[in-house]
Amino acid sequence: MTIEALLAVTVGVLFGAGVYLLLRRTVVRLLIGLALVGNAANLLIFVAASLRRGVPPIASVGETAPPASAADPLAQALILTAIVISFGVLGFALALTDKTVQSAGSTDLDDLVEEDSS
Amino acid sequence: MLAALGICFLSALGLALGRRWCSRLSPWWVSIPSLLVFGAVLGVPQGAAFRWPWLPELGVEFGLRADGLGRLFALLIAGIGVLIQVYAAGYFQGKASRERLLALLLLFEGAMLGLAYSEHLLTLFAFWELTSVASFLLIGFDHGQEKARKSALQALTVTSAGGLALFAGLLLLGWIGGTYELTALARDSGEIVSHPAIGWAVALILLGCLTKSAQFPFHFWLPGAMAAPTPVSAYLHSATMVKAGVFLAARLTPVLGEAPLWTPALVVLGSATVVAGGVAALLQSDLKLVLAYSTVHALGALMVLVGVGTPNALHAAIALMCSHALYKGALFTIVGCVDKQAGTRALSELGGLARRMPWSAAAAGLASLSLIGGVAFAGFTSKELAFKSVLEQPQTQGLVAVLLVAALSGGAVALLLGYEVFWGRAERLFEDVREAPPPMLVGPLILSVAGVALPLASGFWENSLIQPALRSVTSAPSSKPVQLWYGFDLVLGLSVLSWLSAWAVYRRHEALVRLGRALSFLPSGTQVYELFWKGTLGGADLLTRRWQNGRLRWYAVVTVASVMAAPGLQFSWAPGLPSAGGTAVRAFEALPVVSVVAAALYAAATRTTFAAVAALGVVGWGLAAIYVDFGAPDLALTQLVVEALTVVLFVFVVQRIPSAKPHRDPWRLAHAVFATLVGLAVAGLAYAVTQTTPHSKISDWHAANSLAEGFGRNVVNVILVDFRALDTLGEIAVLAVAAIGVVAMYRTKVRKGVEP
Amino acid sequence: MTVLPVVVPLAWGAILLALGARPRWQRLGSLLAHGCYLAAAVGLFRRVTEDGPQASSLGNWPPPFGIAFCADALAATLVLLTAAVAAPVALFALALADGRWERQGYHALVQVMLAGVSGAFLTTDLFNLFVWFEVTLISSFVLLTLGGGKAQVQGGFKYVALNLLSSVVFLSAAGLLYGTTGTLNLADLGSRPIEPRDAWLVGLVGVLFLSTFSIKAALFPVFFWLPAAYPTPAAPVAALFAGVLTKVGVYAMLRTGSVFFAEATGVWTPLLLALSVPTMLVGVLGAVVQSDWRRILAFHSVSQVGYMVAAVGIGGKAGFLAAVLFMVHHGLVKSALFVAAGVGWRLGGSYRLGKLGGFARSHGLFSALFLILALSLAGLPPTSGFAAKLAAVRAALEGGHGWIAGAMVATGLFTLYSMVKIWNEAFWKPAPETMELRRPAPREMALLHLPLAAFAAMALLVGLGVGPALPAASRSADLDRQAYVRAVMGGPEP
Amino acid sequence: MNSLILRTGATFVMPLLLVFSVFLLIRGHHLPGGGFAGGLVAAASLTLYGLVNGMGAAKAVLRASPEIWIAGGLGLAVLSGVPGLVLRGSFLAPIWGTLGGVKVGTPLAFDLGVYLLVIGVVLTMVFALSEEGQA
Repeated sequence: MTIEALLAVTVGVLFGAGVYLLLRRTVVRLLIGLALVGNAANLLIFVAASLRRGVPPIASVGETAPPASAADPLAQALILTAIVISFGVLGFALALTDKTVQSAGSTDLDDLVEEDSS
Repeated sequence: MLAALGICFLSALGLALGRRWCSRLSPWWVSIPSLLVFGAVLGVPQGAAFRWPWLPELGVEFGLRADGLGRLFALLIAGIGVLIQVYAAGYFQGKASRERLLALLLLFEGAMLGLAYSEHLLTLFAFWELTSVASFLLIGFDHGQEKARKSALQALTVTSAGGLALFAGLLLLGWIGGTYELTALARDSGEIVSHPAIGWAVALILLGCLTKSAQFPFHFWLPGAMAAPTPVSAYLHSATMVKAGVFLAARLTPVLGEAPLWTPALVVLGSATVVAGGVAALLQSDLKLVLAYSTVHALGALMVLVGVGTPNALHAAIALMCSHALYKGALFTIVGCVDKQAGTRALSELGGLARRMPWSAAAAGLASLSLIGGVAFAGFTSKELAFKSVLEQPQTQGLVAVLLVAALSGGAVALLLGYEVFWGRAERLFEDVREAPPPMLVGPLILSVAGVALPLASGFWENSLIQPALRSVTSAPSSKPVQLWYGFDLVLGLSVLSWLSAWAVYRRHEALVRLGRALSFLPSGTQVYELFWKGTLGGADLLTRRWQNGRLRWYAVVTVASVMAAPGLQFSWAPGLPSAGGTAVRAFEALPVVSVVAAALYAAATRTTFAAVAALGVVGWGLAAIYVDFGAPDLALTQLVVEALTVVLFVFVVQRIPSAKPHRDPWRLAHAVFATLVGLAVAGLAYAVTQTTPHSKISDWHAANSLAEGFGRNVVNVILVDFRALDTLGEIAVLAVAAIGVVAMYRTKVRKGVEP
Repeated sequence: MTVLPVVVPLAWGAILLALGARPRWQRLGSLLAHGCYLAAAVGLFRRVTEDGPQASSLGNWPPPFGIAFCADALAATLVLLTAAVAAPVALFALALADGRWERQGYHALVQVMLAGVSGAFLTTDLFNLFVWFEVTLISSFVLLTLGGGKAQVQGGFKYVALNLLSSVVFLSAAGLLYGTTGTLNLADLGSRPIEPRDAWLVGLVGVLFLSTFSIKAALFPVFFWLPAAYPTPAAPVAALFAGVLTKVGVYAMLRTGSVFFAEATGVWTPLLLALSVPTMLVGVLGAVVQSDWRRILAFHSVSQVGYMVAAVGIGGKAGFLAAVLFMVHHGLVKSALFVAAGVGWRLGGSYRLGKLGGFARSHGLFSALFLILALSLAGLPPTSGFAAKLAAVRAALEGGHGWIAGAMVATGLFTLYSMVKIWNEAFWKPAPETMELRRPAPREMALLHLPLAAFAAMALLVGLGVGPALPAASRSADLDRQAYVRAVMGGPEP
Repeated sequence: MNSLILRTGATFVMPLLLVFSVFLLIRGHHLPGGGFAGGLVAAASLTLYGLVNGMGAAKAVLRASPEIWIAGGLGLAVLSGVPGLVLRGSFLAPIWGTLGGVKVGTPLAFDLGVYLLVIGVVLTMVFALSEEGQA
């Protein structure tokens, strides 16, 4: 088995588990699901941008550039940005969840049916 | 032209703004704007034109041109407009809403004048819609009453439905013809009517004309619109707006007269309207409804004549349009006088008012004589012309029957209004009833007298009004001018026949009214209309409740499924997964991967929330290990700390949340299957991407220039703070806002209800 | 120049944040900030109108390696629209402000959101677009839940959950795109050949982009978040959202589709056309059955996105012109109508039509302004709605999409019906006895009317063809891949 | 979390971690680290400190309210783009100079802004979410 296939499967499992959690009835599960799919998307970018083992994109002293075998730096920058963004958003979503539970008096998503259409 | 329109709109605005001040003025003074408009309309020379690039990017022009038809129509609108506004000012004397009514009438008058003068199809449409809006506001004038609001809505939806059809039709016509100029279109009529899409255009345009002019089967809105104050009904629903459909049909005759569907549709639906309106008129006992239905059948007759489309038929149609506007306007205003003075509109109660209201009686008598087609009245002349025009061609002779129905019904209505109300017997004596005040009498008297004066001045009528109008509709001359008397011929016989039968029907009117009540179980147009809305609203309600049902889980399933389905379409392209090989797994690498997978599955499966949160942390740390393994220490470091902080935040919240009751969840299995499918699809996608052709990436440049240009050895960091610093700027803005949000969230207490 | 509409509000956001809970200073700062933003937008618009597309690279790093901004007619028009919507809404917010939102950072959040929206309009980089989407989103999350009412929190929760899902899709799509093509710059994508073996994958990624844009734009079948969220927030917030949020999604479809994805995916245009009709109909049918002022408006927003998307799908000069014009029209008028709903709430104390009434008698000017705006939404001449509807229906008919034209026309009728419903209930119906008509001070009344009057004036000017809207829409419709690539990447004139 | 060992541990570890975070920030341009990682580590150390000693103590260490850190960080990041706009006509264009033999430039100021902001943001969230429970 290649590492590409293995990590692709991992991405799939993370997405699958995330989506499953998204659809559960408790609000916190929904957030865990969102966090999981967020992680999955990051790993997806990482896998998609080609995998290079072990060599970080850092130019060692005396060199002008990282070695050609180094990992893709841009993908890492993108993922870093994405990790931090999803952390911020998740923090807000947690606070919102807290308030939602307080307002509805329930952790059951199916109780949040303040009708959207009446 | 512009002067006329300008005076209308500006004085409407002025009246609306200065209504406090104007309310002190007498009826005569507040009618001055309408007189000015009338003067301006009189002063419009034949062929005057105006163009202004309105929406040039869309090919729309504000184009006006005063041809014969437009001038005649404008003259009717403005002339009757003056009389109606004097009348309305009298009718509403002393009421606070008088100025509002007059302002709306002026707005409406402006829209109608614009319609009459429009040369550009879309200018015409704009005014067309404006008349719908103005009439909506006028019908709903007494908006304190629910009936008025409902009727206004009904009139607006029906005419707007037609208006939208007309809109599409006009756009099609403009596209087919390559221009929206009426004159240019008429020039290319031959090519236009042979275009394959012309049938659609004709059908859509006719739909607009038919709804506006209350033709069968859309005629029901007109009687409904009688909820409007009588001056409004008199103006809109007899003299002007309802004629807009006929006017437009006449306008387009030079363009579409030869088009398929045009003649049959107009003749058949017009005839149906004559019959439906003619019969319905006789079954009513409310004077306004009698008049409304009688207007319907008159409009039907007009449509039939326009549809026949021969020069003589068009000639008759124009003559009939004039005479109908005169007598119907007069009768409506008189009904208003009667209603206001006697306090009722019920035929069964009214009678013998001639002694109390002599002037009204005189006007009603004259107008009725015109309506019944009394010799030497305008109504007679135009009716004779109509009969003659259909008789001259063998294939249209059958329409005589239709016109006879119209004449019969019209005659009976004339007898009811002109005779029964004023001379007939009634149980009540109406001792205390007085004649209407002068402003309310001027209009009916002038209109009814004009019904006699016009034929007397038949030369003026023919040469100055009808012929110019006719020339703008057809190039061929008509063979029969308007006259006072056409001699003894078959047509006169038909007239006599209609008089006699009208008399017979009139004698039986009470029986007919009873019949009308008995027939009221039949579905009326209004009921069909209401059924349509009920059905639509019911369906819409059901759809909306089912779809937007407030359940987040449903929303999420549909969203995820849609997102997954869309790329599925693309798989038809997939040439099978290519293979660019890969790197073999080393044993120790499997460890973080396995822990990530196991933790993710555990998070999904566990029933304890804390355990799920912990599993989330494990997933994060496993990912960090993977990142380290593949040369991303920055990522790993960040992921590690972020995941720890995420878990801490989760724990803060979870410990506060009351532990969930164990839910029964029938969807568990289905969701598991769904999630598995999603996971499989994403895994396939991820794998496919790793197998794409290797190629150059923009990151090669980043790696090469990081030290030289960005003075940093860590390429990732140089990208973050320099090459793509803007991403980072946006990202920290996200963080900042999220923090503000968390603080704001906790600073307020949850309240019931919606906030400002 | 091109980055000013992003940097200026962002800087103001930081300043307003630092000002803290000082309502007076916040209000003053907010007015100044809106003024600066408007100036930046007008400046950019004029520059683009006079000198053609303006491109600049952040930090002078050459595209596609750095992040490039490009303001062509389309982007500049939409930035100007955003400013034109935001400024009156800011006045309206001042009328309603009672110090509570200020303390929670309302004004700073609005600025950050404006920065996000402008960034989304101006950037040429797809990952950067993701970042601006997120900036817009998080600000909208917080704005939506300001005040913390029960309905707000619950509506907000759905909004947040669904939009986070769409963010994940966007992020994945951006990552996959980079993985398959090695670039993120839209113009770069549009100019380089795709390896034929990978074409299907690029197409697939394109469709993923389309799905995430569809969620942003509130297209059928994924518009749930919009009717759930729009009827709940504070009145100025709803007005601002209605004016700008969905436009970002439609813009992204228009931009990325015309430069790259429409061709790369093959199904882009057919999908837009196919989804536009149910979007229009389901949206408007949702609107006709509502009895809450803002719910009606919210469902309308969905149906009108259908118009815009249909126009994008029809494409060509006529279609794009219609799409842009519709965005401009809808931005102005829908914002205005939400402002009107807020005014109704301020005066009558409710958004439920059953609890309102009698405004026609008690507030003549308000009624007249509402009527103009309502008729504009329904597409009656001579308002902006007529121009927009005309452009759209005409593009559909002349493009041979009779059924779409039919759907547009039918939607127009139902739109009119539901707007008249509001009019009949809140304005014509006598005020119910339970309604307590509030009488704000004259200064507040003026502040309540001023934005409405400004919006109504703009709607009329657009509809009369006066002013920059139509020429700008027309220039925006010249969406030419080559020109865009040239503007961003540099290169010789052809 | 009241064990004495933990409390003492956290109290000692916190300054060490803070120093480490600054170290990460400074070396970030050349080696793994940078504003994000540094800020996160600093925030995490204060979180740990707060968990053990009470959030009030952590706030005291921070001195200014986290909102000020956020505003300052965002402001610094935006400001660091301005010299480029003025001198090189492009927002965020890097301007470098040498100070005491070390190359310094606006990107480093930008990174510092990120660092400050991340500390402020994380701690704001931590304080808000934890306090609610005690209130």
